[in-house]
Amino acid sequence: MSSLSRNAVSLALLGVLLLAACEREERSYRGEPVGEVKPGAIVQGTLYAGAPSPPPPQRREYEGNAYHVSEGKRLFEWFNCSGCHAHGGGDIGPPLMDEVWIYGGELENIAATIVEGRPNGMPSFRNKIPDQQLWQIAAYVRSMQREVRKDVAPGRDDHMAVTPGEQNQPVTPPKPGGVASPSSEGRGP
Amino acid sequence: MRWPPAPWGRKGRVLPILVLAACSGPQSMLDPAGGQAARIGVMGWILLAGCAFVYAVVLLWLLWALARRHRWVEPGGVLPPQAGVERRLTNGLVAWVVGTVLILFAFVAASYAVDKSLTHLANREEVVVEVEGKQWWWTVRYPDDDPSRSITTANEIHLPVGVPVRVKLKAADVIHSLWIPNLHGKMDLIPGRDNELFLTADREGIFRGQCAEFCGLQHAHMALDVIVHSRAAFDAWKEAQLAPAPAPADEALARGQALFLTSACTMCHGIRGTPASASVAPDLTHLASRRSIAAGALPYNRGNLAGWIADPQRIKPGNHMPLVGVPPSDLQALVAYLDSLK
Amino acid sequence: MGPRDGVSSSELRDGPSLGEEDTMRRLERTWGTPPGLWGWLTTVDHKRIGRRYIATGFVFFLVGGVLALLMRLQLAQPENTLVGPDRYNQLFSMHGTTMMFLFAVPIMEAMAVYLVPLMVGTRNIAFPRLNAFSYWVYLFGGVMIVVAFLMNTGPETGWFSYVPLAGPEYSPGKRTDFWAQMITFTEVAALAVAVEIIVTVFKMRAPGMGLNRVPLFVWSMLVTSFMVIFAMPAVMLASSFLIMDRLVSTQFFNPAEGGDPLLWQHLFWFFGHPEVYIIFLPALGMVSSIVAAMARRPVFGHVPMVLALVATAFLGFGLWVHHMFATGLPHLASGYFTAASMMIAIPSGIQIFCWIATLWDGRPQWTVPLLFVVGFVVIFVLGGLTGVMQASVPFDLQVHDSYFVVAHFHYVLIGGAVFPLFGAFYFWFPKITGRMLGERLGRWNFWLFFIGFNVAFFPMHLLGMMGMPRRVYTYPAELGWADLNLTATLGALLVAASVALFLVNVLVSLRAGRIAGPNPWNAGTLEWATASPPPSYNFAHIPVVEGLEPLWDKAGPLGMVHGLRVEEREVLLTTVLDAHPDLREPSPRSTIWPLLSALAVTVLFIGSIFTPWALVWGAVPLAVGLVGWFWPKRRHVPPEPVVES
Amino acid sequence: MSERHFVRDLSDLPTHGHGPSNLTWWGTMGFMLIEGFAFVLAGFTYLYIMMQFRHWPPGMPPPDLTWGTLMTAALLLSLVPNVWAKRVAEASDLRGTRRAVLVMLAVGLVTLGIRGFEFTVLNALWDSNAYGSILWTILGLHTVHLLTDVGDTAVLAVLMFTRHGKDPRRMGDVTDNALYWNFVVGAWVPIYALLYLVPRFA
Repeated sequence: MSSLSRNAVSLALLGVLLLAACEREERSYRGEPVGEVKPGAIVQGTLYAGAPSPPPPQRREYEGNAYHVSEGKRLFEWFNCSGCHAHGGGDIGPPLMDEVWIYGGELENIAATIVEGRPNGMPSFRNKIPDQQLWQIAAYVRSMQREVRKDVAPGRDDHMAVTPGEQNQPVTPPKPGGVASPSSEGRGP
Repeated sequence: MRWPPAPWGRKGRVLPILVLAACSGPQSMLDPAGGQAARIGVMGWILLAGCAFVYAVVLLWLLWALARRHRWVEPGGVLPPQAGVERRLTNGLVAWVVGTVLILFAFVAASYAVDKSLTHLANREEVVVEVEGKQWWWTVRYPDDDPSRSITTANEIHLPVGVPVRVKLKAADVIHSLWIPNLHGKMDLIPGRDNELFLTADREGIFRGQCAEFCGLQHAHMALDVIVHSRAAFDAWKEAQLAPAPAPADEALARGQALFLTSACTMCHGIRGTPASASVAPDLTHLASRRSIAAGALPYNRGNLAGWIADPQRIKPGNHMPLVGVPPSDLQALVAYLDSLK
Repeated sequence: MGPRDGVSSSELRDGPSLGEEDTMRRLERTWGTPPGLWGWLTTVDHKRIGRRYIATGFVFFLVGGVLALLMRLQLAQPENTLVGPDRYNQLFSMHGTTMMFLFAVPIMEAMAVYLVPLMVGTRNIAFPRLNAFSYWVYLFGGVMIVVAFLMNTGPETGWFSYVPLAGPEYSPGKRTDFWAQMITFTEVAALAVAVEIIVTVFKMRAPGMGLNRVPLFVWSMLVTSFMVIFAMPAVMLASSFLIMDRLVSTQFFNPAEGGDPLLWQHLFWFFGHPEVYIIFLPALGMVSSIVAAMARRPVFGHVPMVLALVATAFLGFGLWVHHMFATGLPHLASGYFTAASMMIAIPSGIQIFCWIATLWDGRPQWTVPLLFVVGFVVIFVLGGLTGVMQASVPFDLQVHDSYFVVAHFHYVLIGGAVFPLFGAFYFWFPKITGRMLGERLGRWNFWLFFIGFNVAFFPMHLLGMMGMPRRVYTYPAELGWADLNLTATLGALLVAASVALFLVNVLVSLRAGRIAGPNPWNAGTLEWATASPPPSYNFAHIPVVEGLEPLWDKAGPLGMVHGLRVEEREVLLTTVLDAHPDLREPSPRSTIWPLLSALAVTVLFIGSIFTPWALVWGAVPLAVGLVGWFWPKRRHVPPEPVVES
Repeated sequence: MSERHFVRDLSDLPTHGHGPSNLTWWGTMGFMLIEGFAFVLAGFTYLYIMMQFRHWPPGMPPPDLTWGTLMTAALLLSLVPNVWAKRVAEASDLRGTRRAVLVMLAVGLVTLGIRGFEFTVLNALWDSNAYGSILWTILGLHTVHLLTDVGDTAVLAVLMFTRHGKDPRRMGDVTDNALYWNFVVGAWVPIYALLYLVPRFA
């Protein structure tokens, strides 16, 4: 009996592992969002928006999926987000890899920021970015600060090594500037 | 000195075409339409003839060896090698090796000669084309010293007939390979490296090229059209491409343009002559003059264009054009506008 | 007959003073594997491990075959939607990976693990625990990649995983990391077996089997093992670079930081081309064994055959660049590689000549193994010739990465390796199981395979020349490729039917096959000198070899040496060149440590897919496993007095 | 009973040997061949990457000489006790072997310590650029070999002081371990030249 339950437990654990893997690896291109939580409808987040419960399905679907996060990374470059946010390090726009979120750091808050735009320069992308792409970019932004699982976050780029890849991003805020190697930053005590 | 037109260029093709009539086509190395492909074709036939001969010899000898019933052996018995036969076989082996070496030598010589003749065709270009491979389409540029006379289009190469062309090859993301079998063999497009390919088309026609290096989800749908026309037609095409997109002629088209400019389209696509200037997706300035959409995935027509915009992920799953969700009412106007971009 | 007076039982030796049945009973007790699951997990008997190695390899062959069938069904008609691009890319990546890394190389080594110790006349393979370890590592690596595939984490960038497509930016998630670690698993296993085989061949041959009397199959495995040693480090290095690029942001393949995507290609093909010969040379050895037995005479030209093997191995390392002709390398280099690639036809031609000459001078016995050998010659020579065609740079620029290449290498690999392998199955099945495989089903098996294979793959030559590139999940109808593709799919179904028949044949023959006896083919090499299946100790007394085909060269019974212990596992070591008796070497007993070490390695490798720190904490259980492995088990045996001879 | 045709009695053969008559020696050679070739290929990779850059090392000073040179000196000097260890083991001198193995263990630990300092003065990180990547990889690869041999030496040292130490086969293990240490030293010299001297003088 006890061995049976032990087996059941280990089977369940295995199942969870397998599910996590499938979720991480799925390539879903059609973007049929589960549950219509339009970012436009989200209440603007306050500082450090508390985790809503239960978390909306997008969070697991996008933040747990390596393909979505990497697509978000591609779009981040394609839509020239780096023009202001400089690969997350911050330039004209605020840095995205630190712990500070002016308008809330949950996936929905970031999506809302992209859709609505924010004062002092962040333009509104309402109607410019389809839903799936929006969630992808938001999930990628979250990965910059290691808010998504390490086995989901993107690795290094195939261009100049500005950052060592989101999966190797330090959790603590990096020092600004400098030409030192990406990994040397944030290697604090 | 110009390389004389290949003697096999026209007549030599007759026999192969008779044999493989079904194999000619817009994307076939058996139907060469360029100096390079013709020379490689000859190399192919030389190799094929030599190899067929060797194959026949091996098979005949094998057949003889199996059919020969010259020595009797009791069940479980062993046939000891006989000195005389072994000597003859050793001589045979020596002859065999010598024969192999001779044939291989001939192959290497022929290969070298053809390679040499290909280099003769290189570096005498009158037209330069830059092709950049991207996941999963091609940017095609005709650079000009005067930047305003440079042309950018997508998934379509136009070549003047009989004119040597240098194709500069670059990759934007992963490795691709440009293969237009009727004109030449393939050459890889590798990130961080510059490659090039020299083409000389012998006759007018429409050919098809395809990516030949596996490049991800939509490797299968990464083709391009190659249109070879007369020098005059080529120049006319170039002039037409230089013009910006025509302004919307009527209100319906104007609505279509407005839809384009206010929707997600402008995040990636550019149309010269309008505020849309993004360049991460194919330039649409003269979209309606092209033969196909989505890198050869569909022939160009309004119906296909509408279907493509409505759901690009059904036609080419995984490609970078998202499901935008244009309402049906808007779709017609949008397609009408795009179709006006001749 | 009991132990002699005054001699402890551990000192007991085989020889005239110990009766044959007593000897065999004692040897069985010493060398036998304990019954039950524990015995199964702890055995170090090369035959048991070889058998399960072969069976596992064959299961992976079936897996790879099913993947191939799915691909063929998808391609049977244009614009088919049976599988989408993502699944298709995983299918062909897994197909190539499975066939190359999990089937072809391991099964060839598996045949050697079983056969080489028997052929050289010894009791077990060198380093039997390493052998067990190698099998477990291979099994766990193979299971890992199949499970990953079933969990939608299968490799998606081809068996060649070109960067940057396989790099961190374009292959998100863990799919490629699993692929890269699968490489590590299989290479560790392959390298271990290579070392075992080299040492077995060098040091454990029966007395009298000088290098000039080594059977061709053993030669081919020796040469193959050396190729493994020089080829595999390249791909292990490459896959380590890849996983480091993906996991810890090294810049090996990033052109913007001084890396180069072509570095991957050089390293991969420096392994990848020899890999083909690693698969193909053992098959040549099998063909030689079958040809000699079926033609009823020794293979003509033993020395040229051995030299051809060695030459192939050397040349095989000098032509990797012919996989890269389309990358735009300098002309001079490609010219050299054209010549080198063509040169490899010379040793292959020599071997083809020698086999046909043997058949020509002998009296071919029309058995199923011979049928497969004939099929091998017919198919392989065609594949070899298309290979010669592709050595020409201009021609290769056209056919490279087209279906012509797909046709070419299937002719070479299926014709050159799978046909001989099936011939070898029919040939050695009686030795391994004691029963013959059915002849009638065997003929059906052969003809269906032969016809199906050609129907499936010959049209691909034409498809390639008609412009069809490789690795496409679908194609447009307008290009006229549909009929040939449908034909190919039908051929693939025939091949599948043939393999199914083979399975039926195996299952039927295992129960009801004709009893084989020690030497059903009246062949001449040492593995036929013992019972079928061989006892756990292989030979009751180590035979003495006086010629190339020991069972043919001597009319009477084989000479034997004696004096090995029967109550302790002991093998005979001989000198490298002339095989003079040198040492009596203890051989390990059954042990669980190789399995435990393999499990530790598995944890380390899979852990390092997710975090580099796995190399640190994963080393702890591995160190425990290895110490347990090498910690001396046996009670202290005092050194024997060395008698001057 | 089948007829048995014995031609020679091998009871007199010895049961252990040193060097090439030892099976383990061949196994060690095999793995040294594999690992040595991996070093060779890694060296080629280093030179290949070097060809991609105009300046070498690219925009950073070469690794500081101090610790690397000390490492070279230490490894070369360690050959002396290593040869001694091999001699006493071959002579089946248990006391001498015990001492030699302990000395070699100390030597191994010292070199590991030096290696730790070496990593701190490379002046490049593995993710800076391809130069840093191959530099760290080659040094890491060699460190793995150092660690393996030190681990092996530690186990042997323990064995030597148990009852197993009296087994003459353990002496064979000691000579094989000495052989492997020679390989570790032999591999280091060209690596030192490649990593420390090439960026300075090439």
